[in-house]
Amino acid sequence: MSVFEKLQHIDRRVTYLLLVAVIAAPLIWRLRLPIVVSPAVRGAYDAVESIPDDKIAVISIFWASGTIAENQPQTEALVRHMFLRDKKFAILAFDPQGNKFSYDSAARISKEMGKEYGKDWVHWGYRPSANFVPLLQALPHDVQGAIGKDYRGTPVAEIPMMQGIEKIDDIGLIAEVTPSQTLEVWIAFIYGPYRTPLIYAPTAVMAPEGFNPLDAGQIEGMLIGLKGAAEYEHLLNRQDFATRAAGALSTSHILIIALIVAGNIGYISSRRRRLQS
Amino acid sequence: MSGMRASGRKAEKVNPMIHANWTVTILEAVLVFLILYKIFSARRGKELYIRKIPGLNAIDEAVGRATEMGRPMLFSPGLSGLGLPTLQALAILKHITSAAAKYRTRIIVPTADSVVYTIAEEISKDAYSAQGVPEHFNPEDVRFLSDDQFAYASGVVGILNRENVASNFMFGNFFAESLILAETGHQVGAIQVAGTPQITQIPFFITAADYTIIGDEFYAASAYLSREPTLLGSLVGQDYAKAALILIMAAGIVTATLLAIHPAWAAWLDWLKWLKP
Amino acid sequence: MVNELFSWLSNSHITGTIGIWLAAFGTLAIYSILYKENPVYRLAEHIFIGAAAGYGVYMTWAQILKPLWWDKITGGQWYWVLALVTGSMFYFIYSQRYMWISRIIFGALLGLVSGSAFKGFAGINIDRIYASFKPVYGPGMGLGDILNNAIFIVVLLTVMAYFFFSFEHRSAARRMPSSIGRWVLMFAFGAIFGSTVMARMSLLIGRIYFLLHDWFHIAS
Amino acid sequence: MFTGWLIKPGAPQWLWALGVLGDFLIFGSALFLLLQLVPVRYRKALVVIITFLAGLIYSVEFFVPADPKTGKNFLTGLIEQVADATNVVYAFALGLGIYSLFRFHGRNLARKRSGWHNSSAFFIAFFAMMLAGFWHDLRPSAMSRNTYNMLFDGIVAALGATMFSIVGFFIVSAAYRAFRIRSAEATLMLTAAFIVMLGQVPIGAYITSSLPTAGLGSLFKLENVSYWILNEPNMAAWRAIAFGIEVGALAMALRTWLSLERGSFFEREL
Repeated sequence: MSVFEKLQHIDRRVTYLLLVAVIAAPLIWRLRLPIVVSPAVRGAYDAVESIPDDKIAVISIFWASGTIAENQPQTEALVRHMFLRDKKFAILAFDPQGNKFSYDSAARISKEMGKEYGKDWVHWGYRPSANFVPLLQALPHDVQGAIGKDYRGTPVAEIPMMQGIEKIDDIGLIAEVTPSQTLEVWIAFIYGPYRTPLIYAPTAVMAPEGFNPLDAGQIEGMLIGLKGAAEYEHLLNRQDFATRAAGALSTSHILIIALIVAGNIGYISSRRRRLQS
Repeated sequence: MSGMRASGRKAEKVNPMIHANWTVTILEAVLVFLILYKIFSARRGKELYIRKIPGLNAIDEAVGRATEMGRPMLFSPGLSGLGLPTLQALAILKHITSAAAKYRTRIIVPTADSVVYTIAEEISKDAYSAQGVPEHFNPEDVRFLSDDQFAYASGVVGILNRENVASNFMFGNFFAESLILAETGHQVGAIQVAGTPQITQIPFFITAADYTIIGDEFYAASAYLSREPTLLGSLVGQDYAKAALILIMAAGIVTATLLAIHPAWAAWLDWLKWLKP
Repeated sequence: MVNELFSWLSNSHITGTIGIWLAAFGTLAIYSILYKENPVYRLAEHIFIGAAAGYGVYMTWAQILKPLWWDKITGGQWYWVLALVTGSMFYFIYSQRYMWISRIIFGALLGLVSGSAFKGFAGINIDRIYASFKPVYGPGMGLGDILNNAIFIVVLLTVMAYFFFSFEHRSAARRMPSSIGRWVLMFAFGAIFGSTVMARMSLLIGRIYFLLHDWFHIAS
Repeated sequence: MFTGWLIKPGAPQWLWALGVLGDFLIFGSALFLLLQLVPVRYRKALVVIITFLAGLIYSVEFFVPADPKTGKNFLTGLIEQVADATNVVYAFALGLGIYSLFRFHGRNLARKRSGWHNSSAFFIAFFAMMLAGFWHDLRPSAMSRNTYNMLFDGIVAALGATMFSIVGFFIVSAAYRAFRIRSAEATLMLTAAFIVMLGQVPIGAYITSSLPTAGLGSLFKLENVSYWILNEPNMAAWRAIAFGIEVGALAMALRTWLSLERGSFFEREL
């Protein structure tokens, strides 16, 4: 078999091994691949920076274990940024798994950065997604009444950082981290009537949902999947999971492209040879 | 019914229309009329022309190959519960099981929904009785595997490998597991015919299956295979319905263009707003 | 012995570690299919199907039957017992003689599915029809918009032309729109393929990270 | 009967269970006997009528104009109940699926067919997961919650995520095999996939990062080209395919509703 024929028939097991190798390498060793921060991510970053001091941010969690690889790094990058700039925030989950994951993430980062639950951040717990719209309708008028108790079962009215947080005007930013079509609901019920700034952190496949609102100014910024999280980490000067994973994303895509090119080189050359002979 | 499936990207946005307005009522009445009119004229014996659909011709070829090789076939009716795509899949299943019963070729039908499983079992029993060989029907070949998306996929992968399947049919609603099934089918050397109304999954079937039925060829399948006058008439009626949609859109494009050039004509050309949701 | 087991189960650190080891072995067992079918994969497959079915039974009770059925009956709405009677009709498929009773419930379900299609059709398509009314030219439009709209219209019409089944495309000129349609389709499918790769790779990266980080404790 | 009159809200759960069972037997036998009265030649007609009536509920509710004040018409209340009832009835069918699994794996065990130990693993996993679910739900404690989390995270979630991630491997082998420039169609598919793939990852943005961020040049940045492909030609093609599929589904619904789909599912006489 000639080289060109071999290029056409690489055993699939070899390609799988190569794939594992190119993914594992950037995860184990630091591989500094260039990261270009897109304007959408920059917009999200600036929106967090400009939350007024007397207002809190809300991070809405819609994701579960299925999209943890994309949505958890986004959530963690946002949480880290808010802790870094002393912005107070509340997490609100609409998925039972996301509820637990987001609490664990925030609690870990809080401990790492020396922050205190109830003073610097709060977790509002889980609401079934069926209550999504009713909650969004109630929230603007009476935040504490709509939320009731937090993740740990404490009434939010008794939580120090929730003092004075009563109406939608006391919320300075909403970040939606999601794998589903939920952005429209936030736009319809919150951004539309009250103009509360929104940022959107969807999975990569859901990103097309966000371009129109971004263009129309309905959202301040957007973190597209793992890549968006990596760009955000870049802005925070950190190299957490997303940065390494973004390296792995690049290397795995390069592998696919290289394999396609190799297959085609083999195909063209062997065809040419067949024509000559 | 069955829960959300991980599918990757969602289609364009869906606006849940609560009740029909007059435009919708008239539009749907026109479409329904066109389809029913063609069905009844076909039933009266009008000859109808249908173009060739190569993927569907391949079904008989695949059945023939499995029969020659004396190896079983596999039919997967997709992941969804009882809905229109699944009904169409079951209609195709009926055609294939009838052929299987005729040639005494074994066909395995793993399902992902209890109700679909029930109907599939009924269809298979029926097909074997109709061919006069009810004793050849093996109830263990129509199986409920799992209503978990990826548990189902793991089970089908196992069956494809262990049973040495010669022909693999995938018709119905498939999501992210489409490529798992089709690529495994390819690896075990089965001849594969696939069709799905899930647009995101069509590219994966095209790359991994031998024949892919694209778009609404899926809904044309039962007419094409059975040559039942009712179904053929319906297929022609669908063409007329699509032509009606094209006419409406062409008129809309012309009107929108005229309005863009002469905004003053709005008073005469405001029919567009009837369709505004 | 039993007490020891209970004290282990009460310790979330121990159960968490066991969970990680279970997950790690399961992950490797499933990946072993990539080499070839083998007994380890087969075992993982059966455990997975079993656990998923058990989980399904529990979830069906917790998310559907309890809130929508049991709680209603015990709340005084006795007529929900009839749902059980109706549901039992499925089970007649196993009887030759009374099999026809199951057809009644199939018929009812098919009717419900088809009756809701009108609503589904309108919800999905009306917006899209309206959004397709794009002007091809206007004084206020930039070159980009004009080109984009023209491309939109050509693509829409040629692809729809490809899906006509009953018109004969005898002459080459008549065939042209539908063959352009087919090319456009292939281009679009390529784009869908390409746009899915990143999401799928993210999942795989997540899985490999789990093995390296959570289980093997490298790559921290 | 029992649940309506004899057992009142507040009664213990086991009493309710008995009552439901009793009522089920009474109503079930009544319906069964009633159905025996239907003459054989009318059975098919009965099924056709029930299909049609069931279809009427949703379609009439959709087409009858709603009261502008409440947004509801005379059927809206009913369809909410029907939706719940459909879910409940559908849920009862799960037993058939479980029966199918038990029959298959039970026979494997009983006949000691090859792979019978896998079937026993199936049963163990089934009962362990199901019981852990009910245990943590009905008797919440640290122990039950830990056990449930351990089994759910360690088996159901982990194996699901792993099976899902296998798509990542298969995308590589499928792309390598299929994306050859054999024909115009294959080449078009390859080109689009190539551009979009590059446009989505950081490395793609880097390749064309020297192009200006505004003006004509910015149009050729890979991420912008990829975005344009997805949002212009791809969206139009998607919409066109979807129109066809939706019309096909509508026709299918129509035929099913009116029972015109003769011979598509069943042939045997009732």
